Amino acid sequence: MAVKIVFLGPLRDAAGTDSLEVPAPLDWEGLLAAVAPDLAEQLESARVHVACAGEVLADKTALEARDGDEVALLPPVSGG
Amino acid sequence: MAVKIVFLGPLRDAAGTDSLEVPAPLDWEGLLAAVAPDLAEQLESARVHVACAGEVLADKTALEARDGDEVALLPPVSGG
Amino acid sequence: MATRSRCSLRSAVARLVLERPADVRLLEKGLSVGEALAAFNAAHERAGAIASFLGKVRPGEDVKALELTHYEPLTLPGMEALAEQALERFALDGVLAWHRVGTMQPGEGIVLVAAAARHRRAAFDAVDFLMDHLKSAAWFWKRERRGNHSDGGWHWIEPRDDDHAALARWTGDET
Amino acid sequence: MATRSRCSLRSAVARLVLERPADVRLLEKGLSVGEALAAFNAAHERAGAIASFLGKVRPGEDVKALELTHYEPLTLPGMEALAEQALERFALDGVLAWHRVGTMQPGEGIVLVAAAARHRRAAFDAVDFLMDHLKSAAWFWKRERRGNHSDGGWHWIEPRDDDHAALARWTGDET
Repeated sequence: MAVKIVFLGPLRDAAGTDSLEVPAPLDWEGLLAAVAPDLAEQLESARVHVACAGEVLADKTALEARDGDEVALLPPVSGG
Repeated sequence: MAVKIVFLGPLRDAAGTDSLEVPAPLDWEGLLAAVAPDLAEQLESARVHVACAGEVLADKTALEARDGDEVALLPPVSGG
Repeated sequence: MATRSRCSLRSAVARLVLERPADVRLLEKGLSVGEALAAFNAAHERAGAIASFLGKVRPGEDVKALELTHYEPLTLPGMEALAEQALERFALDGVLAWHRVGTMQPGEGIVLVAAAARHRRAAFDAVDFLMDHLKSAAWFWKRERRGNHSDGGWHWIEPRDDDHAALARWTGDET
Repeated sequence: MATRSRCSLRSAVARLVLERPADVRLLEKGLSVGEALAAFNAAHERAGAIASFLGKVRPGEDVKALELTHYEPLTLPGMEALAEQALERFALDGVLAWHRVGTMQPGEGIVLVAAAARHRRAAFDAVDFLMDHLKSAAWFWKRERRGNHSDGGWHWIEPRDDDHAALARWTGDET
């Protein structure tokens, strides 16, 4: 129980929860497996970004979350 | 003494006075003759505008000031 | 914009009555930017976007004071006509255009312009448009007092060429 | 801009302490534009030009409230980095970037950005730059509550394509 996955904006509604704790380490495949299939599908869209330990990843598939890291799933920000 | 000529901005310094009263009517030639030669020279520059009765003239040489009109000599406005 | 009615609104925040849609003023005394913008904001509560610009007397180069003269029969009508142009040209809820005249010290406000609109771009463009036209076409002449009383004096500020360049930005689509 | 030192100045007008050269805040409660701009103006007394933008919750279309959520580990550092970018990119004396989070009513301010500079163009461009980047890159998600309690509900606001167009304006000279 050492990596916290945080769902933001509309993804929070889709996940039905604010966050989820999963064992460390966590890579991209592990992340996709940890969330519901419809969320995994959204994650694969180029419009959803992933932050790890306070940094937005340039290549989210290179995710390597370690013990204590927070992984945030960032849908596109709102316009208006 | 029925047309008032008003000197503005730097032209006031050049004229040495705020305004001058001359007999009506006043046309462009009359205006050039009413002011000092160095001022007349400045007036002929395209950068100096003339207003008559609260309207800036598109063609200052078409000036036709009547009794009671105020004729304002407008040097270029300051930048900055 | 013929459907726009002129009315005024007392701001609970600033106790300033602003004319709508255009509040245009020539001020002989100090210009309070906080009070003005609080009132403008309150007067245009339904606007999503408010842009503003404040121009101040710049210190430096030995400047002790700035004097701004104008030609009254042209200045206020000119500013009011310009405000109307902005209202017709951009999709605005309202504009504010205040200009100081007389003698000012470094750090004091000379000009405050604000625009309220539904969208940011219109508010921004209106303020930009108003500033470009106010400075170049509103018949203000400035002179600065420099140096000490004994050896200093008043110096007229010359017109700047880039004001004409700024105006040229707007003429392309005015034909 | 390595010579710029960070310091704060108490404004006699507004009794607000602003950080200089950049004052960046996330606010849980109301945003007073008059007070903020009076303090910003006082903090940058030597700047000749101050531009500002206030974005407010737009009424209409049955909107009862707006909720803005953010991701704290990214939002404030992101806004601070953006303010630094603006300070390096434009010839500025200082910037202010305040953003509300939480639940707001129509008419309330969401975002206030201001820039102080020697010249107008730099102040204007900095505010424009900050607004373009804040809205598109600062990791805020908005939802609106519409209609009555019985039949209404919260609706997420979708990303807008023209935010990307706005950002594209700045990338040309960033290489």
